[in-house]
Amino acid sequence: MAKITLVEAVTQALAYEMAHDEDVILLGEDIGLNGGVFRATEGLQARFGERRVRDTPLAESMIAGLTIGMAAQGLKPVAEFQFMGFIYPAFDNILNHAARLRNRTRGRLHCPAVFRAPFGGGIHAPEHHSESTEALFAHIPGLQVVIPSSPARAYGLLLAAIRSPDPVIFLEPKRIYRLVKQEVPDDGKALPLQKAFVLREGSDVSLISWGASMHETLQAAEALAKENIQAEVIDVATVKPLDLATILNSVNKTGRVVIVHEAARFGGIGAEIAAEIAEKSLLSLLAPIQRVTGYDTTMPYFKLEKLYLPSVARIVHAVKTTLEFA
Amino acid sequence: MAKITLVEAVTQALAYEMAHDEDVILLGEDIGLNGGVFRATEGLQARFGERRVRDTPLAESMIAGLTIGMAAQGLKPVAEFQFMGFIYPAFDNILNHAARLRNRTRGRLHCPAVFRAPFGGGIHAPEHHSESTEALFAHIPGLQVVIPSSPARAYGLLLAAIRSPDPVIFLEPKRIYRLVKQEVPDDGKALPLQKAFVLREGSDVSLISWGASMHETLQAAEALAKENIQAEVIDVATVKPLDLATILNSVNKTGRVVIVHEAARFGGIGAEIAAEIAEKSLLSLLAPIQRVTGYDTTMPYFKLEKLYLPSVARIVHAVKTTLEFA
Amino acid sequence: MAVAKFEIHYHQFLKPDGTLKQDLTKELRDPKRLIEWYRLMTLLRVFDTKAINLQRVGKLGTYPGVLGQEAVGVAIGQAMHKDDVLVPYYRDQGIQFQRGVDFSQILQYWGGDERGSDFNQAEDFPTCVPIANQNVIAAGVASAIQYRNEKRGVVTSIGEGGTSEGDFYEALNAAGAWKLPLVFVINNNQWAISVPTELQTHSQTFAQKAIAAGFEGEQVDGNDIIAVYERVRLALDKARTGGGPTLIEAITYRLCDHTTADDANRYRSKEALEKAWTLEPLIRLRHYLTSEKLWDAKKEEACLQDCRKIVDEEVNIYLNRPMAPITDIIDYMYAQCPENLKEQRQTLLQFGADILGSDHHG
Amino acid sequence: MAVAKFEIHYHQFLKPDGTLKQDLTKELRDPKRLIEWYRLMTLLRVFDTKAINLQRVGKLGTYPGVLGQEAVGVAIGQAMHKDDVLVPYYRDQGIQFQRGVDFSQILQYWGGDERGSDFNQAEDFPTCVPIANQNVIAAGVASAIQYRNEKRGVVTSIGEGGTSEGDFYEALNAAGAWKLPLVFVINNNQWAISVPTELQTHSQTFAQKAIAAGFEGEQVDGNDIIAVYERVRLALDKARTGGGPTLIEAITYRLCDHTTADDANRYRSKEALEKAWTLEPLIRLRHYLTSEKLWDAKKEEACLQDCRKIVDEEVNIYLNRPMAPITDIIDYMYAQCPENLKEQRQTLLQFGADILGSDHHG
Ligand SMILES: Cc1ncc(C[n+]2csc(CCOP(=O)(O)OP(=O)(O)O)c2C)c(N)n1
Ligand SMILES: Cc1ncc(C[n+]2csc(CCOP(=O)(O)OP(=O)(O)O)c2C)c(N)n1
Ligand SMILES: [Mg+2]
Ligand SMILES: [Mg+2]
Repeated sequence: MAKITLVEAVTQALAYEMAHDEDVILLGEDIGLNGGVFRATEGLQARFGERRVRDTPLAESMIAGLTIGMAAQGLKPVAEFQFMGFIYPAFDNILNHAARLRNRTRGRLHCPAVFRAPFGGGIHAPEHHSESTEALFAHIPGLQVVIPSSPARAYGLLLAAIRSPDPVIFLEPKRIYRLVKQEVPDDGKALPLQKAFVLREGSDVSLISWGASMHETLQAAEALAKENIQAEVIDVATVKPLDLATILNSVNKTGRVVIVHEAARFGGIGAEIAAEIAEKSLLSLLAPIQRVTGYDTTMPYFKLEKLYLPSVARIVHAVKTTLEFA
Repeated sequence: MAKITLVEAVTQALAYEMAHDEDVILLGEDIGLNGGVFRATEGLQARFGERRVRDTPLAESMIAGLTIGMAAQGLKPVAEFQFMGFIYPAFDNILNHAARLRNRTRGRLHCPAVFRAPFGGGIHAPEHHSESTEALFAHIPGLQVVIPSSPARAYGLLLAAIRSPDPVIFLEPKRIYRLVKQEVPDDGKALPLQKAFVLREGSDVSLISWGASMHETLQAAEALAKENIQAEVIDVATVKPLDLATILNSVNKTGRVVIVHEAARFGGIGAEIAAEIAEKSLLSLLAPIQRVTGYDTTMPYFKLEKLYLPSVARIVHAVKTTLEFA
Repeated sequence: MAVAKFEIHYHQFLKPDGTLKQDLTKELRDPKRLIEWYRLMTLLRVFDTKAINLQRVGKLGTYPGVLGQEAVGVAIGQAMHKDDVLVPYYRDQGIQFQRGVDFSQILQYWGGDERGSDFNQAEDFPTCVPIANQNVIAAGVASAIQYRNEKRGVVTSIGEGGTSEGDFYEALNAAGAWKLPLVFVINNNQWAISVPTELQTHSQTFAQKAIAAGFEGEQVDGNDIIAVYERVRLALDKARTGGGPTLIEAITYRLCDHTTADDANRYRSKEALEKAWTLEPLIRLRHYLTSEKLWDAKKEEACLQDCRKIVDEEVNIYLNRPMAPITDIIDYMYAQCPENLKEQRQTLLQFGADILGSDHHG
Repeated sequence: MAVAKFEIHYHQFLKPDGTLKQDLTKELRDPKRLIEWYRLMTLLRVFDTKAINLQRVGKLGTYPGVLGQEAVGVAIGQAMHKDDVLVPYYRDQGIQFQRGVDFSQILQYWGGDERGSDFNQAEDFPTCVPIANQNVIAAGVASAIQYRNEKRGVVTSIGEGGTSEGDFYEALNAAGAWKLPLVFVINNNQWAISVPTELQTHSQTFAQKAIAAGFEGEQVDGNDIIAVYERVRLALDKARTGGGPTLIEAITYRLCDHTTADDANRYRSKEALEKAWTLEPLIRLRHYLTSEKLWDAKKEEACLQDCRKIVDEEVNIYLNRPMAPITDIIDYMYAQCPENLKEQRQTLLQFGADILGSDHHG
């Protein structure tokens, strides 16, 4: 079996589900002939036709509206937003309609839609192309927010997202779109939508992250291992609904926590996780929870964007801070 | 001096600043002849003319755009959104432009604008009229988010917001628009924009809230006082920037914290405050921080909305939970 | 050099005095039909009056009246087929009640109960309060119908004020680009709360907004139920048979307050209101029916009685419907309740009954 | 009954073969002016080519070329007064460089450095990457100018693909309703990345989108710098003197990739490209100037040399500009740094230098 990248796993999941379900249809800007600006839909229009892989006019609110209307009719639309920085015109429709249709109609209508967007920094992209605003969506009741950090998880979680009867914001960490390759069997097996993944076991500290930052987090864990510090590493993956049980299990074991995310710190998902831990595992905590995050600034243009992204050094430093806490 | 309500204090602040600064101009839907649906701009068009109190076409993204463009030209526009539930079409412009203009141009341009919106539940309003999504704005770097909970604070904070060289989301808790009256001297004195208010001193527990929930929080404090539990009550007021020092001072004294807010729990500002306390005052904490919040549901229609709003009973119960924690 | 030319047309059958401006089509010459329309408009008006009264006595929340706009709602309801889909705005009770939505459910919705949107017409969208996004969603519904090659049409409506929103235009543009089976109806009732059309846009008509999207827009006298019916019917036929979208601007006048929370006297002149009353849709059709000897005072009285009875029954059903279980506010958020919500559900159960107190019978 | 009629006109002075379609106005008969325009277009093309090369060798980020659209940018830059305001989209370097924005700063912006937007033309907006919201902001700028009774105009631009966004339309509508001193220019270069105009909208022209807002829209040959200049000049005059907004659709063809991150060969036919090359703006004006004996091969060579020199100098300035202090990413967020940011500033100082490593000289 050939090894594939994260973005290829996205394509593979889309193709699998389209081949097996006529109701799955893709829409977005430049997703047809052009295969999407990151090639996530490469070859899909050729294979499934213009009816099922539709280039839309350039209007994100309308893309969301189309998606919601189609979903209410029982289709399973997967909309691509070219970059997360351009999803905000659709915010109103996602918040007011996609997230509410089921509750508003007491289950008469619902919204089995996926809103995909590449996100995050680190690829030297122009202004607005590098944001990480998952917290904005995760705060909205009725949504699910899913972020894969490996090809296999991208495949399994995207299948789950498409099959979910409720709307999913599916955020793809584009910095790692092509960073690693993995064998991903095209078996149509979905992963669960409220399950965090323990990527590495350890007893000294819990490192909690998601998306592209998983990679620095894992690197930090390796660096720490060399100093005989055993970090447990958790990929949250489904930012919402959050698998708190897995997180608390780990914290109860280690007593020390570092949360890592690329998004701005204030009001980021790191805060929610820290608040839950502080409430539910206070007595297990041996040291203050550390958050290693983007600063509370606009994502810098690419010359200085590295400063913004949580670095291995910052993570390691935070771990040591928790370990040194007496 | 006559006593005035919170909404009258808003009008008074607007009038004061318009009278003293030609650059202040108001815009929004139905704010002219109609004086705004809550009458916050009552009489202002008659007094200052149609040039300075402008009814706009019905388009929130455009209202935000107008506001930003005017602000960049050195005016001090104050835009009214009729209800917070209708601000989302403007989200893109607020996030991508208002919040970023200064940083993007390295200070060449900036955005001295105020975006006002009545928010929160409890007035038996139709669907979409009762939201509390301050966390969405507070997560956006470059914004300030201000929420008054008394006539005097409404007056002083709105003056500060208009005078601020940076954009302010000014959220008015409409449930308490007319709940209490206070003497508010029309002296043009602004309040600081990074300062929480200690409304009641106490040594047993810190109750932290903002907006309309301040009232249930204060009522809870009174109920507790009858049982000899002395609660310190803090009105956060400027949700962003957050006056963490005042909060930590209190927590270090009491060791117990209950945070109360109407917004949905997951990813609410309560999480950020709890995370900061758990990081910076961990050793002072005698019990887990409790959050009494709206549920992670869409704001229910009014028949059941009371269920959603943090009640005195829930607050009192949370306080007792922290006190009983051993 | 002129590279493109456009015209906007205005349609009317019944003049304000109730005489015909043009001959009726064969289909419309059926007197039973016109009488039924008159009855439906009356029913709607009776309901509307009742709803406003319910609000005044504290038994309903804020409610948007349709006084003066009855012809538009009834005509659309009549022109639509059962399997067409309606994606309404918030002042469309006049369409909804003809599509199997009980008056009691309409009241329930405006009475602050989500169950009011769990109605029989399974595919119709619920009332949409945020302005204009119903239009882009309707484009999605129409896309699904097109995708499945079904011969069904979609109707979506909006107020004239709402046409200033970007979503309205995005929907028009999508409908044009994709040739969607979609009929847009603009309810031009002259007011967006307190804002008159002159402040809303500089376009001479609202119909011409369709030109921006490259398809037909037209005006119709919205006080003339025959004209509205005819134009919507034609537009729906066109939509169902692959002819693409149409925009219809129906011109009326909002004779009531914006909602029960509004006081139009603050901004609306008495003269304008008086003039508008001379144009309203019921009198006009009554004139016509009377002149054709199809209607008289006795029939009118019987009709009114009948309508009041229907409405009263519905009001009773509304007032006596038991409260929803309190956990409803959580149980419909997701198909499967996530863990954190399960925890919150416990809190809700613990405090809920006390909070609602004695007024709750869930 | 037709209640409104509209026409869209197309404007051209220079035919593709470089001959005149209509006589030049007196103002335009000045040969120095046309020569200067030719030089500016050449300069822009030289710059553009250079920028793309810089990107290819890793010294610039993603960059959007303007090949084929030089006439539009230069004409607008020429028609604007110094104290007018530009609220551009992201492909407007052709306007910006005439308004006091150094090429080195344009490079700096696309080189990932915010300081590129801290330029001399104090009131002009920076490059706007999110599509269409520049237009509503421009309406705000125009409102401020109107509020102060100043005789200044605002120009805001957008691609033809961007016209599908709601904000574009909301801006048109506001401009019409408030009669704002605002000129909208649509750069119709036939492509929105890979999406051709047929998929973008069903409207025959983009100019007619102004009809929705009740003011004039017109088409101009965007490869004809004389026509673009003339139409923008007239529109700006109108704007400055209280005549309200105008929408100008300038028709060109994007001869380059969408940006350096794009490969147009995936979706664009060779034939279409070849045909477009026969229409492009520089050849056309050169033909005219040559036929008028105002230009020849020697002048062309000298002009090219001159332009290359200017551009090379600017590139040098760009490449040698020291990095910004790392704390810049925090220090411009607010006029006064809030407490939590002060704390974060410490973290930044602690880790910043290490993170950037040796490539940082700030
Ligand atoms: C996006 C949005 N903005 C504002 C409002 C508040 N609002 C409710 S109705 C209304 C006026 C609408 O006027 P129009 O579109 O003409 O419809 P009408 O009510 O006259 O039928 C406004 C501003 C809203 N519901 N949604
Ligand atoms: C709101 C938004 N959506 C999507 C994008 C991504 N994007 C950048 S350019 C582009 C195509 C724009 O085409 P057009 O408006 O015709 O302008 P052109 O680039 O051809 O000059 C797209 C989709 C964006 N920048 N902003
Ligand atoms: Mg109206
Ligand atoms: Mg284009």
